[in-house]
Amino acid sequence: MSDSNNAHNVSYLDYKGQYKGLSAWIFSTDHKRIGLLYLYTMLAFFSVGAILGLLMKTELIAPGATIMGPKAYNALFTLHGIIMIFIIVVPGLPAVFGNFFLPIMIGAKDVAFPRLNLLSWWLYVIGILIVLTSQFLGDGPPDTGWTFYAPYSFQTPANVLPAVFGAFVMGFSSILTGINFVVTIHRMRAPGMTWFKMPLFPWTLYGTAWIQILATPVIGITLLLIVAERLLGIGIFDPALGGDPILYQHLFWIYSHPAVYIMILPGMGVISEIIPVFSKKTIFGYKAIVLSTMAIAFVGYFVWGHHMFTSGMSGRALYTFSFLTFLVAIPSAIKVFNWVSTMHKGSLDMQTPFYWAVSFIFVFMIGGLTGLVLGSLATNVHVHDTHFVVAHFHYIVFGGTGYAFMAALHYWFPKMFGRMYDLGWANLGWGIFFIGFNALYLPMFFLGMQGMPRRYYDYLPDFHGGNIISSLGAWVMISGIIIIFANLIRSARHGKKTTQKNPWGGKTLEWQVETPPTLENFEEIPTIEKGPYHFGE
Amino acid sequence: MNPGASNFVEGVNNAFIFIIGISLFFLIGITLVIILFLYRYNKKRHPKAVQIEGSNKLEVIWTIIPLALVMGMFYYGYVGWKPMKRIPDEGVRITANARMWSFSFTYENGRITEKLYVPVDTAVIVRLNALDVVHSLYIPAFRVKEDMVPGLANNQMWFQPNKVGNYSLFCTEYCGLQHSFMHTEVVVMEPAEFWEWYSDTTAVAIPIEEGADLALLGRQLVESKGCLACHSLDGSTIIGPSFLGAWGSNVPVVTNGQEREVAFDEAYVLRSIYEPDADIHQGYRAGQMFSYQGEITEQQIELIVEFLKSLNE
Amino acid sequence: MIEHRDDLASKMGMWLFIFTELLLFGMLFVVYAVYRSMHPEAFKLASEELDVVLGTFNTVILLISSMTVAMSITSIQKGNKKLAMTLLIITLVIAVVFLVNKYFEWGSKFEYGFNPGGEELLQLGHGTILFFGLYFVMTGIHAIHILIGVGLFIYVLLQLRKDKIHQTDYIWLENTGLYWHLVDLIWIFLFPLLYLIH
Amino acid sequence: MSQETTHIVSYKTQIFVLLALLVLTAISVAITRIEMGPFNTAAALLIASIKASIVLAWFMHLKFESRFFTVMVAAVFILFLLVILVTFFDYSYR
Ligand code: HEA
Ligand code: HEA
Ligand code: HEC
Ligand code: CUA
Ligand SMILES: [Cu+2]
Repeated sequence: MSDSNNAHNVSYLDYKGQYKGLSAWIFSTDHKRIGLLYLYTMLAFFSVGAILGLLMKTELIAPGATIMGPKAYNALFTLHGIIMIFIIVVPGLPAVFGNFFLPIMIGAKDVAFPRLNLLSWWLYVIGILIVLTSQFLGDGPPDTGWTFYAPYSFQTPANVLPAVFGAFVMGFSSILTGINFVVTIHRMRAPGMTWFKMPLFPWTLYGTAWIQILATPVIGITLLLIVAERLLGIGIFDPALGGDPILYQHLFWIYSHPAVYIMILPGMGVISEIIPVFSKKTIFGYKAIVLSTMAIAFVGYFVWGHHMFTSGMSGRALYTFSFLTFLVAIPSAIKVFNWVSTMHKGSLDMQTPFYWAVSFIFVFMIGGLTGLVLGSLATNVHVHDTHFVVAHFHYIVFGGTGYAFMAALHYWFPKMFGRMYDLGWANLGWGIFFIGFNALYLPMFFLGMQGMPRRYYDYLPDFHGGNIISSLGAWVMISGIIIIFANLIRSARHGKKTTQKNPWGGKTLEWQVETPPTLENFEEIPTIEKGPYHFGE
Repeated sequence: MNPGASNFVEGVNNAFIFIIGISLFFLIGITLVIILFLYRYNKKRHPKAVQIEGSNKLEVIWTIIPLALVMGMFYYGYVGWKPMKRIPDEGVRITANARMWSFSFTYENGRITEKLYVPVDTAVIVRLNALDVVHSLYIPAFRVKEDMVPGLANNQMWFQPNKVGNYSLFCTEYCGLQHSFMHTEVVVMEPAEFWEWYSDTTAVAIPIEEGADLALLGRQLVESKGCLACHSLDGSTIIGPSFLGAWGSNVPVVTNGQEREVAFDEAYVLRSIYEPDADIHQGYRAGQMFSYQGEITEQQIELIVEFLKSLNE
Repeated sequence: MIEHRDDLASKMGMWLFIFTELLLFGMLFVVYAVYRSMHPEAFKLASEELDVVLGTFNTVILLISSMTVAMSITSIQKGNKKLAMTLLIITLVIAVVFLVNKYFEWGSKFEYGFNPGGEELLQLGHGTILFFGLYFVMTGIHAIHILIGVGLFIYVLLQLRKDKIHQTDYIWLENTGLYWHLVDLIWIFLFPLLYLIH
Repeated sequence: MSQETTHIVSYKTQIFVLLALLVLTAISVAITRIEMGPFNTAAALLIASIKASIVLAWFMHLKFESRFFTVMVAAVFILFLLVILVTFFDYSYR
């Protein structure tokens, strides 16, 4: 092995292995390269999903047909939902930043099963391709919404099968990532890194990985049953054959509610990393944050019924689920309080990642608190399946996971690419984005309370006002996002080179390795003595 | 917020006020604290951070207080919701039928309407049926919503309107192509007016005056029953075959697995409406159109036939 | 890059995978429990249509095969490659016999028109349709797992022959064994729930 | 990783395990022939659970692995039972 290609001192970006060119990436088992593969795939589909969202908002700017018919609109929100949920936010943070930083943060050279890791990415891409075929083959794009509710999902002539099957394959990919992470965390922590000396981002990945392992098979079998129902005519959920459509909803949400915590937990982990670093202060209540993570993962498994408050379930089930839903809100509240307390008496360094983190707390609070409105029986009956729900989940999925993603991207960018982005543009992009975001989604709460149902291509004139503001907000936000990504993409290729190991003054292990990291991450595996956030000296 | 018009409005609104009030308190409070910190502990003003590991006392406090508050929210939600499930024994009973993509309401005396007519200050009990897929009946002004699930027996909702007027009624469970057009109105009337309307069964049989334009009546019927959601009048295919030029043609169909041709005549139209799956137009799917038996009378089918004929002119 | 080997990690990975499988079948059991609670009588009657003798036979051979895999691990641990391979071949044969039995069992159902969407079946009540729907889905997915098991056994046998699996490195065999026991485990519950309701 | 903790299960034990499983199978077939109302299902499930535990403990070596595995398996089963329980909050009270 020539010296310039030594695994210990060559950056993972420059390392030349067995393959050349593109193959050096798509066949690489290096966790860092796999992380970037996910990042690029997600960016591509994220732009598709965002454009679909924008088209929907443009359609909704006025009642009646504006730029499309109902068929197109239904196909749009279905594809938008599938892309955003199954392709972006469910794999999202674990697949990109988890892959890249989990091994480094716990002092390992790679994940436990590198080849399985590559397989996950391949399955993910294959799943995406299968989903995409649904758009072009057969009897038109699927029009069921991302929830595939029975019996509509097997009565519609549209091409539902590939979408369902693609989601199934992606679920497999998600399970493999989860297995990989749990084993990595159990077996590969650096010497001295006890469970309670592990940083919080790995902790949240650990909780997430368990949900991925224990919840994803549920959606797997549910989707398979739809396939069996459509393809073979086996009656499982079809009321004409005695099936119970509500049982389908149970199965769907047994996965999909825990899935929302798959989306948010890693985001909370990112925020728990960023806040102490930019406050120059150890995190407040480390153990409380860890425990609340595990509590969310566990209790979150038993609240699925809050999506079905008007489905015709028994009354007793309704108030049980409502009660459990309120319990699961508490650990999130604990986290918010701890983050804010971390800032108390800190020495706050206002940089782009910190802007994202602080605005995360704000929008997450709005999303979470409106979740409480949804969790309460009386109010849910009124706002269920209205734009209030749409606003809630955009605030918390997009505002939570999306903001955390942007925060992570701006925080770890210099480490990942060995280049720095332009701070001025980044902050400007954030500002425009933040304003547009609130203009886009805030009016939806009021529309929902007024009674505008979701998945409505057309609406009564009463709802016009809020929709105008909301649609304009979408355009403002998209200008912000263009600035942000233009800045990042340009900087990844032409930005100022940096080899500074620790630009923000972080204390976790990823800030002690080379920038960008070498192929093997560590020349020598470090031994850990202190907790992860020791800012005092 | 939508101004309310039923007995549930108060309970639901109270829950809203309680939850949103507390939420706003925390949202505004925490946001102000963050802004204060951003200012007060900015690097410039506070160059050296003070290290604080945490405080068990605080953790307990901010577990207990929110816990107590959310229990309050649960309670208000429960109290506002409970009466919705306590269906009274006495009241006006109406059966709501949902299908892609229209509602129809059947009264105890057999009257069938497309709008929901109810008397003010009287309990109304609605039995919810769905023929094809899941729909949901939502009246924002009454704060009620319940899914209409095919195959689910004994699914009911009730309410007591307390203000005369017309209110929107939506389908809020996504049910396919024309889901967003599946809405109608509730008409709340003075009891006297309502009972007069109720017993006025003349409307059940359409009074066909001498010389009335039968085709036009047929057209109105086809429009109001929602047929046009699936059948176009311009030759294009939506979900079912177009009505344009259909009359008198020979239709290739599949009957019990056998392919054959039938003439598109009065008998065929009747069969198509009452037993749509008996003859399946080739290239279309069974199970899309559901029978209108009991919803469209034979007399009305005659009008539809007149209308279909008129399309050939 | 240095390949590092951590058998405990591999085994842990396999167990986690087994958990996902358990939950996958677990949800089918939820569906089963719900529908059975709705149609207890129909489920009972429909269950009587199934062939208990055949079912019991399959249960017995599957249990035996579970033992033979477990024994083949013991023999490889003791360094007896030949015995390990023989035991695995026995397991493989049993797996195939199980599938052949399933084929005939399904075949006879199809003959009577009890296949999904079959004419006879649709004449019967909702409970019966649901029972047979579940029967085909559950045993079908289980059979797919057996098929995958057959593939794994063939792979492991080849590796054994090439001495890639040997006394100190037999994690592939061990994990395949775990997988096979999972298949058995599921059958242990499927059998009484489908065949033995009275 | 070192192999020193490996426990080798003897052939004899395995034959005994199999015999136990076969006997339990016979019992469960026999017991469901007797009419006992709802207890039939309970008995069948109880026996199946015992069989499953035996397979887990000996064939799958749980008895000889670190405690972590046993705890996790138990947790998964409890999770599953809780899911069923919560689901039946709906179906038992419809
Ligand atoms: C990232 C994903 C995510 C997260 C984290 C959440 C979190 C929560 N969600 Fe959300 N939800 C979704 C994604 C998410 N949700 C999606 C995608 C849907 C729609 C799916 C569809 O139908 O298509 C949905 C729908 C949805 C519904 C169903 C609505 C309906 O269809 O009728 C409900 C009902 O209970 C609900 C509740 C909650 C609650 C109580 C929380 C809680 O976990 C929130 C906890 C957070 C806080 C409480 C805020 C922070 C705390 C404070 C500021 C301190 C003060 C707090 C107190 C006093 C308690 N959500
Ligand atoms: C992550 C989840 C996510 C995101 C980001 C978005 C983004 C957007 N959404 Fe989406 N939306 C959903 C999830 C999401 N949506 C879901 C699940 C549904 C329900 C579908 C259904 O009913 O079945 C829905 C439905 C939905 C509707 C409701 C349709 C209806 O019920 O009638 C509308 C209406 O306008 C809408 C609008 C938009 C718009 C304008 C955007 C965007 O155009 C905004 C533009 C995007 C940005 C400015 C980028 C932000 C950056 C990040 C998130 C991080 C980047 C990450 C990577 C690069 C990997 N969405
Ligand atoms: C949900 C969609 C849907 C609705 C609503 C609907 N139909 Fe249909 N209809 C179909 C489909 C699909 C077919 C073709 C399959 C078949 O022959 O059953 C069809 C077939 C027909 C046919 C036979 C046409 C031919 O060319 O074979 C007639 C007549 C008809 N419908 C009349 C009506 C009338 C009248 C109404 C309203 C009262 C109505 N339909 C509402 C979907 C619908
Ligand atoms: Cu009917 Cu939506
Ligand atoms: Cu939820």
